[in-house]
Amino acid sequence: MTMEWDWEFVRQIMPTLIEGLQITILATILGAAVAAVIGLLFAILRMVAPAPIARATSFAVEFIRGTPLLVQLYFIFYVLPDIGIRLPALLAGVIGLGIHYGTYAAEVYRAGIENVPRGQWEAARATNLTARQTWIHVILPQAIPPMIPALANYLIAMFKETPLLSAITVLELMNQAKSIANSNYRYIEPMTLVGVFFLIMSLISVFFLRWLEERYARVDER
Amino acid sequence: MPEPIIRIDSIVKRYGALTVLDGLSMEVMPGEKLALIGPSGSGKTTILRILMTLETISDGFIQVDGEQLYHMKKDGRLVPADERHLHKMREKIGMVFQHFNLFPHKCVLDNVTLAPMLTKGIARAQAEERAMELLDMVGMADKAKSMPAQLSGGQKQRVAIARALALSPKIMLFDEVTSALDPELVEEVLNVMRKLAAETDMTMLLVTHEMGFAHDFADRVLFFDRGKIVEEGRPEDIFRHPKQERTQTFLRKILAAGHRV
Amino acid sequence: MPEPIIRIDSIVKRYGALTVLDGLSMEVMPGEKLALIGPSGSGKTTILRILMTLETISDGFIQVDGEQLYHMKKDGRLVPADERHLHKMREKIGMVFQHFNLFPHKCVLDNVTLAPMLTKGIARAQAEERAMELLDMVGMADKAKSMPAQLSGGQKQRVAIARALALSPKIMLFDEVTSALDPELVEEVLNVMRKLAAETDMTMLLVTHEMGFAHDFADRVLFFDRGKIVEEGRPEDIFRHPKQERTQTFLRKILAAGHRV
Amino acid sequence: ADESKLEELKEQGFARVAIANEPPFTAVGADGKVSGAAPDVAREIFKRLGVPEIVASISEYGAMIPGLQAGRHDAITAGLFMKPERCAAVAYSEPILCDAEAFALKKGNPLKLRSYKDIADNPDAKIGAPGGGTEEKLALEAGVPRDRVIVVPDGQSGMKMLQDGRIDVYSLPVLSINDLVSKANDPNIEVVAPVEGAPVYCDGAAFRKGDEALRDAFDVELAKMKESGEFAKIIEPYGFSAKAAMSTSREKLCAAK
Amino acid sequence: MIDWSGYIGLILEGALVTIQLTLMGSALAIVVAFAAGLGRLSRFTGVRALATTYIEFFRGTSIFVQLFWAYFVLPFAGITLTPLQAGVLALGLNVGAYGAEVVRGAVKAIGREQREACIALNLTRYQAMRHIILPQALPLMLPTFGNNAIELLKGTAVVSLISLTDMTFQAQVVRAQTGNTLIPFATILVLYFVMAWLISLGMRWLERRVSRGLDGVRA
Ligand SMILES: Nc1ncnc2c1ncn2[C@@H]1O[C@H](COP(=O)(O)OP(=O)(O)OP(=O)(O)O)[C@@H](O)[C@H]1O
Ligand SMILES: Nc1ncnc2c1ncn2[C@@H]1O[C@H](COP(=O)(O)OP(=O)(O)OP(=O)(O)O)[C@@H](O)[C@H]1O
Ligand SMILES: [Mg+2]
Ligand SMILES: [Mg+2]
Repeated sequence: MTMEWDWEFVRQIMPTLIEGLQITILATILGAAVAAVIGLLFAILRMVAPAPIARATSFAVEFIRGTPLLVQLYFIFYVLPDIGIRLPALLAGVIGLGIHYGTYAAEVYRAGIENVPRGQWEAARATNLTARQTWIHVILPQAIPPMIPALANYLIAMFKETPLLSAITVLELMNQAKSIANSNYRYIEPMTLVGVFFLIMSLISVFFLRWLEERYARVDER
Repeated sequence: MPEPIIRIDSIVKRYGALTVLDGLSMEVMPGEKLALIGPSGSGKTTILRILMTLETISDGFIQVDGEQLYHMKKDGRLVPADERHLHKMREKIGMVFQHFNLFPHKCVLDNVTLAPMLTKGIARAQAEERAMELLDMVGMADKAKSMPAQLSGGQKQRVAIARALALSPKIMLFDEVTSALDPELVEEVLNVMRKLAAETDMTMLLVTHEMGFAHDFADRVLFFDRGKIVEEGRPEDIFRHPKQERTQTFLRKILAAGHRV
Repeated sequence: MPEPIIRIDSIVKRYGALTVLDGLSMEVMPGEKLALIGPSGSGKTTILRILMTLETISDGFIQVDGEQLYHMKKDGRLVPADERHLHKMREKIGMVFQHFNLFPHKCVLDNVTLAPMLTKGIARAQAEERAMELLDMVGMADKAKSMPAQLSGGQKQRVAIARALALSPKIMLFDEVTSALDPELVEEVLNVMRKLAAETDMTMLLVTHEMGFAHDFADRVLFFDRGKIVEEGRPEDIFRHPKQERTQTFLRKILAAGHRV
Repeated sequence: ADESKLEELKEQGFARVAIANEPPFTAVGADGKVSGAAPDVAREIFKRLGVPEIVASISEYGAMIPGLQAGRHDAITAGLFMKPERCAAVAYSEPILCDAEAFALKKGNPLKLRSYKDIADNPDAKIGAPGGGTEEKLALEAGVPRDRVIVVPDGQSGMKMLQDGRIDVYSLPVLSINDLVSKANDPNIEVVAPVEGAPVYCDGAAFRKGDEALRDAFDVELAKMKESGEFAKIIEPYGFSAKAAMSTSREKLCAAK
Repeated sequence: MIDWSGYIGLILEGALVTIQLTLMGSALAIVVAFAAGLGRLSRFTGVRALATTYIEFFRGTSIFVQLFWAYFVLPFAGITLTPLQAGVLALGLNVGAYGAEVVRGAVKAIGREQREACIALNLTRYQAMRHIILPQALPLMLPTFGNNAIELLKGTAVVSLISLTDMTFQAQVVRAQTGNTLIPFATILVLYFVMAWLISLGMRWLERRVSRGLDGVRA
């Protein structure tokens, strides 16, 4: 067996890898949606809930952020069924990704809201807006745009962590590649291709991010 | 004799261990134009912020337009005001800030119409008509569609004044509205305020370091130091013949630095 | 007749499409005290920053103390200056900024001694001795061990002046050194500068909006507008009898805003 | 072939072997000591060859051959069954551990699954198997579509997924399944063994192509142990049959289709 | 009966490997973070390009791919690393790329004004960086460095995929040997959390130390 690069083999495995890539992208998008919602929930609970709940949320967030996603996935997939929660593999993966990254998103939300200058809250009060009106018309429109690049950054990070889903039997890109490697005893082509896929995707997303950063850098420069 | 529109009764304001206002009392008559002067940290901003309900008070009472500001009657007893009461009271008061605090994501016109539409339920067309009048008054009508970031400091401040006026408050508070401006831009803002003072019978409280302007603008000048009113009187008297030594020192320093009265 | 210590020869400064200085020429004699005044955006800061080599120039020549600033001789030809040449030229020039720019992680004394020790290799003991003299001169000797965050704005600016002086430059540049200060603190800084102007034969270029001070301080006043020197002359002439209309308008606005000359 | 490989191993005093995390092929004691049929045999033979120690590292099945090729291991002793493609990729010793395939499934075998073909024919049946392993291949070859072959990372996960109803059948060699089922101690799980129509497989120690000299030396000692009965003494306590290994040969297994 | 104390001992051995990986990976990450972060701010185009390429590459590809390359592909280039070395290399370079951006950001955050003051005082670039910029930038970097260290700690779980006997891998072994899923996984979750918490504590302590003086209190 040689270890030279084999284009024929590449051609042969490409369709399978692309199948895996689709799952990877799907998991990322769904995971991001879950993270966006859960993150907001975490952020709100930490900022406005009664002290005991806020503190419990803080601890949960710290715990989730301090432990590896891989182990959390094992837990969701292999331990939760013991208490009667049996999730399909992809769903378990999406929830795991979503909760894990939700803790990061929560920080972004919080920072975004805190970064709106105090003067804006005061001006809203001086013009006699209610709390609700202040949030909707003054604070959130200013807080959200600057968050977008940071959130997008986590989206990319999440994309790169999807290979962990192979541990819970989701046939995403990395799992497909390993499966190919295992049955053909060739690691170089599939693994390199996976690397190339990731690189291409993240180069695209880097440009996308730059664009986002420019677009949303500062509202008042528009 | 008319009732005072603002009656401040021995209020105390503390930040932790620091007592910023210590039993301050004062009264303001309707239509009066007041200038608050004094050294940095003396509590001038604090008193305006308390009136705007941006701070709470640690003790004392404030009555605005015949009603308690931080308290309300409930079952015949005075209890701390709730958000609804504060909301009602804020209708009477407008404030212009040192750093303008325009809403950066809204154009000039929207900055002015936002609050009337939301808080008074005025229809857009009407709100815009009134806004344009006000913008015209402050000389900003031609910039109605500009974003705040495209304006100079003086222009921003004129818009901020129009925004506060749009709610037709009975009392206007101005906190060093020119001190963040380039020297040449100061004049355009002061001109707007002179016009305003001459044309309306609104009650106005002005914190400033522009002694010349305070002199021209105010009916009465209050000199603050360390959270107390040290001296008060007509501008002629305070600026020409201050009685207190602290007032004298302060004015000497300010004048030596190149400001005229 | 002595040679000018600064000779600016038709320099051009562009930012992208915007031409900020357009063929500006001027000369400064050794020991001269110059005030640069003019409206915001007229290029006053830019000219100081160019002299301090904080900006590059798009065209033209500048000679400082008999040597080219942005160019150097190499094989008999003038070529753009390299970092070493700039380093040598910067020894002649010191600058004090509007926002002091003290090093927040070093105490007052270290702020003053750092550069002499690093750039001139002066021993700590000697550097500290000289620093204490300078701090004494600006009235800050008792705060030598304080951190910048513990000082008021006026105190910070006095330290910044001592820091610039510690390198004994031939030319000092001051860019609106009082405009970030509370009005009461302005005077203490201006006093230090008056003393400095009186005691040394250093060449000084001062950008300011304090017309009164410019008047007292300067041997010559330059009025800038849109990157050009519109008018120049002795302070008495410029402030009392400005010839150009633009100068007149500018002075009228500034004075109306409450500044005296 | 590199004749000096054995000398090298002797000199360094140990051989690096890849093992799996799959009892009874391998076992790791609570003290961290590696045992199990495959490493025990390898340890004994290397000792006889003058290499006193083996250093075993646990590896995924799929990573073993690439690891061997990348020079990370000197041999694989892990229950990696001989198959023609694998014989092409590595140099196998003579057979060591033989086993048939088995199914673990729900009590009473509700879907009546006895062969890989049965699984292919029942559109509801999902099979779990290790990625890149023999069972995955057999299932795919029998016509089970890809989306009903679930790649399971390890035996314990497979059992858990079976118990949780995520898969209907979990396939591994008989002895591995027996070990898992006995540890799970779950009355609702039963074993079908051997799977109908599935071949009996044997593993061998796998060496890198080029290390045939080492492999040959290994074979010599292996043959001696088989002869003397020491071989049976090592593997039979784990449940493997020495007879099965001795009744076949590398040549046959590598040629089998 | 299962000998739990023995198996927990196995997991603790794994924890030792995890700690080793975290410490050595962090050390490597810090070094490359400063090299690449300052490299991106260099005057020299070549240095900038090199640093940028490194950063974009390692942030662009997934840590898994990097691990697999370090472990399975590098040997074909004649570089055979032990699993520990491969793990440290991949983790260190990966987290270092993120750290580089932190270094760059913090250095840039020490505003133009401080740089200009350095020029006006005629400090050389090196002197300005060494005495003025970095001492102020460091406190800005620390919180993010702390987060990066925790990311690295969590990343070590991934090395179990290249058979490095870290904590997660040992948990897998214990699970296979005992048939119990809950105990090994719950154990390592707690252990990871404790480690992450210790990192936060340490970082906060460090932060307090280096930022002393900046808030007006003399160090
Ligand atoms: N949020 C706060 N927390 C603690 N102390 C505060 C706070 N706001 C103001 N202070 C303190 O209260 C005192 C009075 O402040 P205030 O802003 O009213 O002074 P001022 O007269 O407006 O001064 P300036 O002319 O500088 O604006 C000062 O000592 C200030 O430090
Ligand atoms: N970095 C820059 N990029 C683009 N334009 C600049 C930059 N710095 C200055 N300018 C522009 O150059 C012009 C001259 O600026 P400069 O700061 O010299 O004015 P100035 O006379 O000092 O004004 P001020 O009194 O407000 O300080 C202005 O129009 C300014 O917007
Ligand atoms: Mg104030
Ligand atoms: Mg300027």
